[in-house]
Amino acid sequence: MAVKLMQGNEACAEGAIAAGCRFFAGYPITPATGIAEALARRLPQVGGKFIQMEDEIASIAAVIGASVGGAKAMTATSGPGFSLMQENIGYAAMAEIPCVIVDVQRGGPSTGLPTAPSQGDVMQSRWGTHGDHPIIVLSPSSVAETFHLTVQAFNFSEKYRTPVILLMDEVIAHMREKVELPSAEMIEVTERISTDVPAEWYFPYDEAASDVPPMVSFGEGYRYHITGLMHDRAGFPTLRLDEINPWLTRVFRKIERGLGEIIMVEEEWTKGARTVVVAYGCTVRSARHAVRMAQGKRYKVGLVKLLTLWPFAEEVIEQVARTARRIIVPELNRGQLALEVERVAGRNKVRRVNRADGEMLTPQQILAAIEEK
Amino acid sequence: MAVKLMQGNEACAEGAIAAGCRFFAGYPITPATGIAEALARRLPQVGGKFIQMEDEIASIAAVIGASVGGAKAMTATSGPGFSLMQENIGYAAMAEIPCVIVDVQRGGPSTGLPTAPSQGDVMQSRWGTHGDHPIIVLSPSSVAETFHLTVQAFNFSEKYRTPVILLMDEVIAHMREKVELPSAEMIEVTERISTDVPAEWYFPYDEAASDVPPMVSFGEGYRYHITGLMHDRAGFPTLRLDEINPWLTRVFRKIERGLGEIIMVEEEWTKGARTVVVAYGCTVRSARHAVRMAQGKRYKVGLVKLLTLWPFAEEVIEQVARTARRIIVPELNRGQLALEVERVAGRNKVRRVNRADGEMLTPQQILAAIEEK
Amino acid sequence: MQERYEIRLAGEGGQGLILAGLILAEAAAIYDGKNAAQTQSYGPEARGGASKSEVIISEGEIDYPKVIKADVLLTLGQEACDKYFHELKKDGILIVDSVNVERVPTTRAYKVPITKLAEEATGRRITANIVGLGLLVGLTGVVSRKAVEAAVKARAPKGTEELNLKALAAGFEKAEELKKEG
Amino acid sequence: MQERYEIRLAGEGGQGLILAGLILAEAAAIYDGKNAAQTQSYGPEARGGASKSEVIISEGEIDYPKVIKADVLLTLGQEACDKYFHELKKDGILIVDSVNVERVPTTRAYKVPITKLAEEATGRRITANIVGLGLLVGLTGVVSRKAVEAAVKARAPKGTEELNLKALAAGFEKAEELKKEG
Amino acid sequence: MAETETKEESTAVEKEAKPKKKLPRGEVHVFDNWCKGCGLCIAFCPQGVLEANGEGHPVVAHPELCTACNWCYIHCPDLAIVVRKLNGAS
Amino acid sequence: MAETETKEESTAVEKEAKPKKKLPRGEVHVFDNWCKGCGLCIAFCPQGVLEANGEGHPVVAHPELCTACNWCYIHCPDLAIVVRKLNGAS
Amino acid sequence: MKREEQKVYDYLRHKKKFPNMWCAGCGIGIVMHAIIRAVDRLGLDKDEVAMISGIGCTGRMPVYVDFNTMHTTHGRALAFATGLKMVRPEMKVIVVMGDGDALAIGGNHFIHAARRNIGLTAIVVNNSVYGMTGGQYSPTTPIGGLTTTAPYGNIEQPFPICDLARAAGAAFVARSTVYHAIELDRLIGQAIEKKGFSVVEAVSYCHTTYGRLNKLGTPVDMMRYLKENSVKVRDPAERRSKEQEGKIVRGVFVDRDIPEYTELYDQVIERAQAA
Amino acid sequence: MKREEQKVYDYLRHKKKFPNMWCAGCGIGIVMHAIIRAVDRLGLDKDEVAMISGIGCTGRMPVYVDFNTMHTTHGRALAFATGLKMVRPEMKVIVVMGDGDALAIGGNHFIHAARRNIGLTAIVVNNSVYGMTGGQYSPTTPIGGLTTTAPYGNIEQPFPICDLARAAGAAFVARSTVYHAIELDRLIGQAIEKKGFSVVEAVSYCHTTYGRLNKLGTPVDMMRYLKENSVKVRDPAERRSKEQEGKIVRGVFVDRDIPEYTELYDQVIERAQAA
Ligand SMILES: Cc1ncc(C[n+]2csc(CCOP(=O)(O)OP(=O)(O)O)c2C)c(N)n1
Ligand SMILES: Cc1ncc(C[n+]2csc(CCOP(=O)(O)OP(=O)(O)O)c2C)c(N)n1
Ligand code: SF4
Ligand code: SF4
Ligand code: SF4
Ligand code: SF4
Ligand code: SF4
Ligand code: SF4
Ligand SMILES: [Mg+2]
Ligand SMILES: [Mg+2]
Repeated sequence: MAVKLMQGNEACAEGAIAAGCRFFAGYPITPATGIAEALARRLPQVGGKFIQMEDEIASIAAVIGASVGGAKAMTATSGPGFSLMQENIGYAAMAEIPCVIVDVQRGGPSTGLPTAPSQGDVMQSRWGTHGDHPIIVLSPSSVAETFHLTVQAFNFSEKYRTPVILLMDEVIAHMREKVELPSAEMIEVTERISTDVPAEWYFPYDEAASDVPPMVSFGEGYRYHITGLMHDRAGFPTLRLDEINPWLTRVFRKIERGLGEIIMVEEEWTKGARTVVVAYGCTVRSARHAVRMAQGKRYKVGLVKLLTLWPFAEEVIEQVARTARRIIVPELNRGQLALEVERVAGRNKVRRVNRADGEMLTPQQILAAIEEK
Repeated sequence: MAVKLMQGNEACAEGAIAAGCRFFAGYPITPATGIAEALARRLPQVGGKFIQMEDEIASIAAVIGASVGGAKAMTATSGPGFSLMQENIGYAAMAEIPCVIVDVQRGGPSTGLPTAPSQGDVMQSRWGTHGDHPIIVLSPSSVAETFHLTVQAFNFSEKYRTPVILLMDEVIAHMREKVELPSAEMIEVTERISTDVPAEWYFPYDEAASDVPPMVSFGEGYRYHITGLMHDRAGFPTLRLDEINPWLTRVFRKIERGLGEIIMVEEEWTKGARTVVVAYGCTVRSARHAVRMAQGKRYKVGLVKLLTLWPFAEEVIEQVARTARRIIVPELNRGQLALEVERVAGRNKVRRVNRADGEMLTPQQILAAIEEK
Repeated sequence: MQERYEIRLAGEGGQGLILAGLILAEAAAIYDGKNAAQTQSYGPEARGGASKSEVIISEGEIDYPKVIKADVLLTLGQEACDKYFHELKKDGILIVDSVNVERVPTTRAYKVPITKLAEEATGRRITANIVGLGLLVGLTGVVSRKAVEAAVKARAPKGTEELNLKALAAGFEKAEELKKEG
Repeated sequence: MQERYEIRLAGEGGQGLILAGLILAEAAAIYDGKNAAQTQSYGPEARGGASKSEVIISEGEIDYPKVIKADVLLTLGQEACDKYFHELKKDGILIVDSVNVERVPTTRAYKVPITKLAEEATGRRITANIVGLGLLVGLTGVVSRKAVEAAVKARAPKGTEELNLKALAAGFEKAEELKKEG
Repeated sequence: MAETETKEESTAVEKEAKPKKKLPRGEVHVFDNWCKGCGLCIAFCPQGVLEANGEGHPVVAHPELCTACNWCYIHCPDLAIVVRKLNGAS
Repeated sequence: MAETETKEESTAVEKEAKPKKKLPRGEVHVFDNWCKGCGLCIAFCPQGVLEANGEGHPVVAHPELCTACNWCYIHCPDLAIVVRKLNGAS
Repeated sequence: MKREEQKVYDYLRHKKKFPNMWCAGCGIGIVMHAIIRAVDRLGLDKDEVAMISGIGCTGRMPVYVDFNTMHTTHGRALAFATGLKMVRPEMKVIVVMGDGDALAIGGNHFIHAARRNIGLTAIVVNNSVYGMTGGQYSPTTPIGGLTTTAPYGNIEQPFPICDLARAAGAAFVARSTVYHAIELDRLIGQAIEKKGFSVVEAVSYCHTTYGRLNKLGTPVDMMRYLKENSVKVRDPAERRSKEQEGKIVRGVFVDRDIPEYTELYDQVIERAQAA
Repeated sequence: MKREEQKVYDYLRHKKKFPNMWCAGCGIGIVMHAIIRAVDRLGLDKDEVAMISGIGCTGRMPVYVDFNTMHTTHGRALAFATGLKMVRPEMKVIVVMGDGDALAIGGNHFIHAARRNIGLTAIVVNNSVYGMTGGQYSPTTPIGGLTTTAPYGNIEQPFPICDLARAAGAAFVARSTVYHAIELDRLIGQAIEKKGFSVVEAVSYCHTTYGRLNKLGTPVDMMRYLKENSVKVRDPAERRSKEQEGKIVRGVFVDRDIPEYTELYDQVIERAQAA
């Protein structure tokens, strides 16, 4: 266990290495560049490979290609690049190729405020690509959490054969904090489910055995087909409803069945709280500060920290809404995850606290919302 | 007034011409190609210009460039291309450049079911690009409506200096129906607000006079700056909070103030209805059929047809939720607009009817939901 | 004619069934002043021809634009016949091209060697779609003969108008014959 | 030391204030075993240096990682001084580089010719950031001298360790002097 | 001219075909299920071995003329043709 | 060598400078607010007109040597220099 | 042992996927057969061969061959393939693309893969049009050609694919046509064997779209055109001769020895681990 | 009338936007000045000039000049400019891009604009690195060069920008350096005047990132390097001489008369309206 002062971006890179990531393809963009720079140095040290591609579209494509070749693979970008990656994120979801995409959010829309923090890509991380698709989105609120959630992102990705998005923000990416890096043995690392059935029996999208069919790498003697078209269990294109519908069902079901572990939430002081603040990412920091201040003023206020943004923690919020009279959702955007909270908790319970001008929400702003009648 | 049998794609092209569109840049993709093909033929006939770009990113970029040059401009694509356009759609929102983007939805995710209908891009049309941004999304449910909504899309786009998305689907795009094309005089066409103040007084993003500042074309003697960065009233990059926040506020307010005309909804038989079906796009067709069948069986059931998907028709749905006991939301996806309906109407009132396998919802499927206890 | 009349034309890509559907819809909508909606389904991307084309004709507004249960099914191929027969109304009309369809699932079908008729009438098998259209209209009267003739003239590829009118006439002739027989 | 201590280092890009903040945070977090969070704000994209660097030091957990009201403000430039002075606590400590800052908004400031001291101590103005750091730590005792020396050694660019330690010492020296004076 | 070019093509692969004294013999098989009747094999067979049936699919009309030059095998876009070199000729 | 190249450069624009008999004269002004002290003008001025002050900004140390060759004007990345050709020299 | 002339069937997913989906007479199948012959001649193990495509008629090729196959997104095949090659440098990665796929939307990946000189074999089936979407103009459509999006005739210069590949840095660049199918398989074989980025432009046609709109006749007619309007060069230096004007020039245009990307990357790893 | 030597200030947004944001000594400002001199010499009306950029240090140039200016998205400047030029063919549209902007993410638009031969003037400020984001390797970084993402030395071949532009179809292609600023403004002037797509590669440097990492010294040192390591050719045919090895070759490499896109499009309109 090594104690280090690190930036979130560095912690992300170290988390990736610890999770077994051995391929990174990316394109520089503020404030995510630090991840690429760290991995350009670190990956070859551990026998992995780093490549800077010609753009973000090529980056995510190369990541998927590498994953098909058997490597745990990742890319990192920020808003503009994340927008460009959307088509191929859908491909990864459709073809069920594990990979991790880091989006370090900065002020948007468009080029926006490149060096300023934001949480403006929350809905995009869920809905950015065309067509319905399953996705997992995690969001860390400290440098240490960045390390752990990066490992977790790889684990979920491999376990569920799905793209996982790590949604960071500029504050967490650039902030330096103390991190206790666990030693390799202490890190739980999930490997892709493979198989050793004879090649003729192998169907890459067969639901018989499990909702997450084993995935064999290219070059291992199982010659099969991968496509972004709707496909049958062998991976070949299909237009048959009796092949499409089972696929659609399975691919969402595989995530639903895992919700228990996928949805990571930490509740603090929520028991008996009249007011609950629901926060994620860097805003957790302002929120916890505000909650502590409010507690000092004898308010009964709790905090729900969402580490998993998508799938949305419906049950937790339902639960909280049952007892709390008010739910405050602070976000560095104009109200994105608040929409889901409203949907689940009921609109009238929810109060939004937003800013999208490139500054963090201050504890005072959230405190004011807590104190409001 | 000419009566013609037309496909939705052709009606879209004719609507564009009627609205004054004189520039189209696009890249072929099923099922949107028909729009490009029609405009390749029609635009030069009316002195306009058509260009096939190297990809969808370049297409939307060229459209924005042409709009800056003063032309009413449009592009048309489908899911994969729409995903690629997201970054520059955000640019248009940020720089407040009018333009129309048609997305003819097909089965997704990824390459999916290229020739099959879908409504899988509803959330993407709202949240596809990074960062918060204002957007208007219209969705036609017949060939005739396609013509009119295309005109409307241009009108809103020019009036509010904002990208407008026309969200079509494969059914409407390829279906042939009778259209009564109004003569030119009968079509209300909105022109961009310009100005003739001296050039030194011109600020392209000045909120003094109006929420929608006048926009002068390049080459007209007003040399100003346009950027995708946060900018001040002159269009130059800024990091000042006292310039960023007014911009953010104004750019959302300009749409909010127009909600009265922007939100287009048609209610049929909703008065006193116990059950109301809320539908849009091709699903309106199945829904109305089902509603009529149900009425034949003496059910008190009404229909809300949303022509405008975003901004969401909150007030109408609130209103409906006040009297109806049940709201049915049929969609060719796994439940997208239903999320908003749930948020506004309350989750327990809403029943979703979905399919995403490339077939239309049948009237019977919706009827079954109406009849369900 | 009933309020809503559902017609399905089915076969293989390249047989011109979209064109036939379009002509039928145009005849109804433009020349007979009714309402019509024509849809089709495509093969992979847009390249291949459609495997089916559907036309709904109605005096009133047409909501659902696809066939629920067909009033008429015209099939030019075996596969299409097998696939769509069960979506024909109990008393619906089945017309098959007996040149391509060997196994007909009901005895109440009109089995007509459409491709052969086309070859005889125009020298070109490719006009089978229009012969089939003439036959269908002749047997059902879903649109007027004048209307469908006008639509053929308007929509046939330039230079092939006469040829297609001949094919259409051959279809009508055969229909008259069959009606007498029946 | 109080529970939460807020330090802001402000100046122009290129003055090395991020490095100074980082060293301070490392001294606190790694060598003194406290908690620390260091943040900064950037100019356009990532190219320019930061115009400010902030360090929060605490025995307990640090929630909000930015300065709310600074306990100490070190400024190497006039603009930064004007901009951030009002975010200093009433009894907060203001340290200014009198070489670059002419107008000082309070009489209770430590006005030290930091750049000049740097030049004298190391021959290089660029070490002003470390002189400032020594001064700040010397005046506030927010971290131990040992800790900050270790952090300088660890984080100074290769080959410049001695130089920077000298600069640090110069800062400490000046602080002693001032404390005696004050 | 068609022949010459074609032979240039075929000889490239079938070096043994060069000695002019006796043309090799071949047996050509068409797999009708895969053939789409494009007519390429019929049009370009240098020996005129193939003729079109009613659907445009090739029938082996003159089997005795086949020299196993492989043009049809190599160019059939549907991989619907195989040519067997007859032993007598090798 | 620096001079030669530079002159080649400058003569391209200042055709009148060619006649060798009398070098033209110039007056160089530095706009200090825009100057960032990169030192290019100082290093490349073929006549050594400019010298650096404490902050590295140029001061016109030898105004009499300026030939109005414009190197500094044309190469200042901050557009912080203007050179006026003195009438006497034109 | 299977007879020589039937060996191709070992490489096909013939049990399910045939007949193929291409139009009767389309040249894409001929290119596929040529690739198979080249792979077979080189004696490659099917397991070590990957075929990656983008989207288009050409893009459907991977469905039919019994390699490790991947049908990616439109234009991105080379980028996907780059990732695969990086982590599986021992594999032979063949990337098949249409002209639109490779050079319209995919143009950037094409020049960058060439620049990096990464060991992929890019086969561009150039039919001068977007076949799959029904005949729009592509970056290789001749000037004046009619397409559904150029109803008044195309006004854009076509890319000289081979020149572009050369300028971008490819190690091996060659061109032939589907008529010259044996030459094609030879060139493809050379390309696969080449260390570094290799490009083979396989000139084909699309009678269904471009052919029909421009009245170029049947596949037989279009095949005849290729036969009669191409010339072979043995020495790339003679590229600009009079005889070649307006003709399809076949041959090898670039064949140079420059270090391959994944091999260079191995050195990066060595340097990193030495440090 | 303003004195000749001060005319440049007429073209600057000097009241608000200066001093500029570039690092002290960065060559981008020199290119900007050269563009202004060229525009001035051609006597163009500022209203008819547009300057479009993507994102990067170079991309910030439009802020400073008093034309119709647009700072678009990274890599897409030429595509935006294409739309503008189509509807405003009478305008002179100057597109300024960094090497990454033009050739990494923007490479496809670059070759396609060249292929279409649309009347834009593309000025690529080649500093061999991504300046704005802090010094990552770009498609023009020399082999072996150290960058923040190539800590063990770059292993990718650089693009020969001018060759690529030629192969892609540009009408005018030239190169000079920021040291040769007068030559540069001449070439830019020729480029602006040229009907069709014109490219000027302006070789610059980034001492802040690439220079620092590779110990290349101050702007003065880097400027000196450009001066001492470039040669001028007058005839493009002599491009490969010994003397040029390892040097930056300056001069005009392509200057050909081929029809410009918007003019061709006017003919399309004529054809369409005649029909
Ligand atoms: C992002 C995206 N844009 C557009 C398309 C539609 N599309 C599919 S294939 C194709 C072009 C096919 O042309 P080409 O690459 O030349 O292949 P061919 O069909 O001619 O073999 C296009 C535009 C798509 N699938 N994805
Ligand atoms: C889509 C997208 N990806 C990445 C970036 C980040 N980015 C900004 S500028 C730049 C590269 C700058 O390099 P270059 O184009 O050579 O310009 P220079 O700064 O060197 O002048 C990058 C990668 C971005 N803004 N948008
Ligand atoms: S070439 Fe093949 S597909 Fe074409 S006709 Fe001959 S056997 Fe049939
Ligand atoms: S092998 Fe084929 S092409 Fe050659 S002669 Fe025999 S049938 Fe004809
Ligand atoms: S070249 Fe310009 S910025 Fe540089 S020192 Fe001289 S005047 Fe100052
Ligand atoms: S004009 Fe020439 S001589 Fe005069 S100061 Fe400038 S560079 Fe020196
Ligand atoms: S459309 Fe053209 S390219 Fe596609 S399969 Fe048919 S002939 Fe071949
Ligand atoms: S970072 Fe480099 S390119 Fe950017 S302004 Fe500084 S020196 Fe110029
Ligand atoms: Mg093609
Ligand atoms: Mg650069």
